[in-house]
Order: sequence, then structure tokens, then C-alpha cells
Amino acid sequence: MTKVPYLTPVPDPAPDPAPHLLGLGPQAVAERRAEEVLVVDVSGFEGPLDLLLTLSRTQKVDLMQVSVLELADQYLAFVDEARALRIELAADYLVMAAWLAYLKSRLLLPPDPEAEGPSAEEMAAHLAFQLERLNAMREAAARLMARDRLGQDRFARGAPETVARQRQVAWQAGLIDLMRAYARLRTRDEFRPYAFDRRDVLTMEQALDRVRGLIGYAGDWTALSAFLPEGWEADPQRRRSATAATFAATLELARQGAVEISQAGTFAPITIRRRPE
Amino acid sequence: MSQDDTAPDPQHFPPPPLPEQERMVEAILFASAEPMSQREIAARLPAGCDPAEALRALRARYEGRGVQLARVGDAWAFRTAADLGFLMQESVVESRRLSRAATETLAIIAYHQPVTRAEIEEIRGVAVSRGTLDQLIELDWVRIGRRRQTPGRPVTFVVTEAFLDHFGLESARDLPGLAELRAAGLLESRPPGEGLAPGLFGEADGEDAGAMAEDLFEDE
Amino acid sequence: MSQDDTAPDPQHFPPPPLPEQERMVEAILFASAEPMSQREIAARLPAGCDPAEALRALRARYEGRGVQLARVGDAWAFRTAADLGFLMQESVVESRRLSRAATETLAIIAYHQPVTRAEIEEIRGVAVSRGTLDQLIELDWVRIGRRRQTPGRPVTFVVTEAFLDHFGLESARDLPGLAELRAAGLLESRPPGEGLAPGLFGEADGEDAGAMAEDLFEDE
Repeated sequence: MTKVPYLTPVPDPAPDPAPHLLGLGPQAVAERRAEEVLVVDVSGFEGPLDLLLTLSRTQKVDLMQVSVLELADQYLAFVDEARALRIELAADYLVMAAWLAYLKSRLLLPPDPEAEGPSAEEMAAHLAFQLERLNAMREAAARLMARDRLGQDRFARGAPETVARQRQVAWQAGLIDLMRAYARLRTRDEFRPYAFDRRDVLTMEQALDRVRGLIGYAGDWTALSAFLPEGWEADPQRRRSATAATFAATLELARQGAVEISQAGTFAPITIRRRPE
Repeated sequence: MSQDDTAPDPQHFPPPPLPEQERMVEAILFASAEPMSQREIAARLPAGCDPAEALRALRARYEGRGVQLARVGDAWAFRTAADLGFLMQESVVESRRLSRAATETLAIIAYHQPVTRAEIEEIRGVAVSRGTLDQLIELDWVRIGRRRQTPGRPVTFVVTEAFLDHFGLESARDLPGLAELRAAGLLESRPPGEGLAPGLFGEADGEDAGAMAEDLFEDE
Repeated sequence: MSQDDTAPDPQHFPPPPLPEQERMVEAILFASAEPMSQREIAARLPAGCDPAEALRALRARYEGRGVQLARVGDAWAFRTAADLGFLMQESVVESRRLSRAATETLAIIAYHQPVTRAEIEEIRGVAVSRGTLDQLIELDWVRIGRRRQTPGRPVTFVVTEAFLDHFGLESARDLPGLAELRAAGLLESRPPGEGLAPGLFGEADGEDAGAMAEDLFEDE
């Protein structure tokens, strides 16, 4: 169902053209029919509960005393009338009608002691409660709307003053900055932009590549120093860098589960081997 | 207010005397069209001020005046006295009349908050169209609250500070007739009786059923 | 005021008492977006009111308050009391690092004061912009000292008390010397003669070379 407005002209179920319409095309007949459909403003109701609430007012009793049986009759009569007028009611109105018909029959029959679930009276009481609650909310809404509302009865300052955002810049400089700046200037002749000198540095990536390649041959414990690249052992600075990078690389490989590392004691030579399969 | 806000700060001057603080709060609130929370006010005051005390004094001072200091939830604002509204009729901005669906939905949210869409539909007996809630949210009278910790974790709706401001309420507890409605049991969500018409009375479980029904009733 | 406004009109109720008129004017002026003339106010008030009297009373009432009833040309409006204008400003303090040029210039002045502009430029190797010195003077960290008794009698620059205060120094003589800076590891450059070709680095290109290196470490 894609379109269910409350009021849709019902297409004629029985194509039984009246005599005076004979001779007209079927389309013209349909148009005439559509014009005859009486439009009743069912859309004025906010659903079946609203309709029930309106009907209950005709009983001219307090909502607590409303006769649900009578209400059911009124509702069913309304639905019948709408049908007679060929007004297509939305599905929930029909569901409500069916339920009320059921409730009515339950209310009229002597109670069945075997029956499970709520009794007919309980169901009727719940319906009455729902009507009362809807009515209460409707009254609350009216009271709310009748309050002294802002912009209608109460007013805010008409000319609010804008708060100026002042941007204050606090310049920051510490003594260290100052001294650094001065030192930089005074040592300018010896100053050079900081650049990493890679000539004597073995990176961890390089070491990792190297150890990965060699570890396949190290089934037995092999000293870490054996993995240092050639030409890096002699110069202390290069050896330091190569050792550190290689050790870091083996740690990484150990983490990956590729090698095992062993050291007999503090400062003892570090040995590694491929992890046995 | 946290400790820090009230703790004396040795780096600052002592706070101005209370009458002066009252003047300051008066100026700050007069200048703002929107309610301001105590925290916001305090942020504008010199260090060490106590807006709560100043607000109390200020409110008493404006008692019975043409302009009043109104409490709006956790915030404060100057508003003209309601009995003088007739003088400002020219400045009334004609607001679009709210539909009955919208006013009812608003009342249900205010009195039952936090409330889920399924609960609103249960009370009204009809699907709530997206447009109705959108309108209330756009008016800044309703906002989405926390999710209900029930299956489907449906969102709940609550009313806002702007709602309180608009309707002249200090808090949602001051809604007219709230106590009576509660005493009458009309704000309890009574479980619908079993065997009631399915889909009509709240058995529509949460968002999905609502969304489906909504397509059918887009025009309210 | 025309005669008609004040003449008693038998068709209307008697005008409200003056305190009530005062309340009304208070509300009208509060809610108005524009200052309102006495005539405009009168047009809003019930017949027979005396806005002039109400305005007088209202003005007296707000005397010394945080908000004042101010006369704006021929019209009236509420305004924040002049002495509380500072509350209408929300100051956002934005801290920014001093530029490299300013820091260096400041350092040179601190270490060499009193120092002329030409001397600063000689040490920095680049021209010192007027703006840099202006900024330091505005910050009250640098001031103009005595003129140097040399040809041209150039002005000298010295650091101020505020400078010493800000940097926590008792006197400019407390600034550590180069040797101390180096010992403290504050000299980033390597000791000279480590196999670097002199002239390749750090010569002549003052700002540029430095700025390049600096970009790696701090945003200025």
C-alpha cells in the first residue's frame, strides 16, 4: 500500500452503468462516478483513538464512566456509514473496528472462566484509560499553548548587546629561546643546518635486511658480531652504529618469532640463531 | 561549580563586593537575548565572583518590575513581565500555528519525557509523522535524549531549555497540572492489555513499525 | 506631546498609576530593538499615561545599576553601564611564539646593550626591520636608551625592567655566557672542525639557513 489518504474515492466495484450513462465511454463514466463520491472529512481525526474520544463526548459523561459497549456501537455505526458513503478508511480504523466488534461480543457473552488473558472488562478498562490519557494530554497541550509564551506575552531583550571577542596575542619567548637565539648567532660560523650524517650510520632497515638474509644460515648459535657488515668492525663509531642496528634488528626478528636470542650473562656476547621449526 | 572556580586565586585581585557583582551579572544578562548558565556568567565575571549569590539578589530586586529575572532550567534570562505582553503586541512575530498533532506530541514529550516514538504513538493511537518531530526539533523545543536500554535501543525524546524559555517554565517539573496527572496515574506507562488490537496499541515494537506506519500517514 | 495624548478621555479607563506606567515603559524599552522616542513610547501605553514622568522615575531607578536608561538623541534605550563595558568583551588570549627575527634581536639587545641598530644588524648579518624593533618596544621589553656619542649620534636600545621581569632575571648581566650555554648543551651546532667544509654552512645566509633548519622543529 503506497497511498492511503483517509479519503480516496472508491472505484466502483460493480460496473453496472446506469441507463442514462449508456453510450458514454468508460472513461467518462468513471469521471462521473468519481464526482458523485461524497467527501467526508475523516482526516479531521487523528486516528481511531481520536475518533473514539470524539464519539465518547457524545455520551455526555465523565470519561471514567464512559460505556465502552455504547462507544463500540457508535464507532461501528460510524464505520458503516463511511462504507455506505464509499469512503475508504485507513487500515487502522478498520483494525479498530474489528477489535471493537470482538470486544463487544466478549462483553455481551457471559465470561468464560477458562479463558486466558485479560477479561473483556479489563480490555474495556484499558481502552477507557487510553481515552482518558489521550484526553489528558490534549488538555495539557492546550494549557501549554495558553501559557505566557516568549515572543507573544514575554519578550527577550530587543537589542541584545554583542559580546566583542577580543583577540589578545600574548607573545611567548622563554629565556631558553633567547639564549639559543644568541648562541646561534654567536656560533654562526660553526653553525650548519642540522642534517643527519648517514655515512657512518647503519640504519635498522639495512640491518634488518641483512640479518634476514643471513639468518637462514644460522641454525646454530652465532655471535651477533658475525652479522655486522664488512668494513664496519674497525672504526669504533661505525661498529657502534652497526652493532646497535643489528641488535635492534634481531630484537625485531625475535618479536616476529624468526630468531632466538641468548646471552650467557651481563655483557657476555649476544648470540642468535634461527628459531627451530 | 568546580572547586577551582571558587578557590581564591592569589594571583588575582579580591573579587568585587557583592553589590558590584550583582551589577555585573545584571549587565551581562541584560545584554544577552539567550538564557545564560551560571557557568557562562561566571566565565565573564572577574575571578572569585559568586554568580549564585548575585543572581539571588538580582532576582529579588526585579520582583514585580516590568522586566523579570527568569530561571530557565539551569540558566537565567531577563524577560518582560507576562502581564505586560499586551504592550508589545506590535512586536509579536506571528508564528506558524502548530498542528494539533504537533502540540499533542509536544505535550506528550514534555509530560512523559524521556519518551520513545513508540510510546508517543501508543498514547496518541496513531503513527507520529517524521514531519511532526522534525518541526518540534527545528523549533528547538525537542531534542533527542539518550537511548532507552530496551531491545532495539530506541531513541528517546526530551524537551529543551528553549522549550522551558518559550513557555515560561523554570524546569520541566513546573509543567502545569503535572502533579495531578501523575496522581491520576495518567503519566504511567501502563502495559497495554494483551489481546488488544495489534499494531494499534503499542505493540508496534519500536522504530521499524513506526517508520512503516509513518509512510502511510505522511499528511497530518 | 499633543494635547490629545494627555487630555482625559472619558471613553477610557483612568491611566494606570505611575509605578505601573514605569513598569510598562521598562518592559517596552527592554523589548524594543531600537531606541524609542517619548512619542513612540506614549503610543504604546494606555491612554492618559505620562511617559516623561515614567521615564524620569525609571532613569532614577537604574541610576548606579549595571544597566542604565540612556538618552540616545531624542530616544531612550537601556545600555550597559559604561564602567562595565569590559564585561561585554570576551578576551581570547592567543599565545604566539615570538618570531625568530624578534627573538634574535631581543637576544642581541640583551647581551650587548646599549646597542645600536647598526650593531644589531652587524651581528645578525641581516637588516633589522622597523617592525621587529617596534614589536619589542610595544611589548615593553626593549626601550630606546641614550644616544651613542659617535658620528650620527645613533640611538641605542636597551632592555627594560619588564624584560628582566618576564625572563626572571635580576639584571642583564645574569645572562649566561657562551661557554655556559655550550656546557648546558644549548648550542645545537657541533663543535667546529668536524670535517665540514667551512663556508658551506652558515655563512652569509643568516635568516635562510636558520629558518630552514628551524622549520624542522617548531612552528613559528
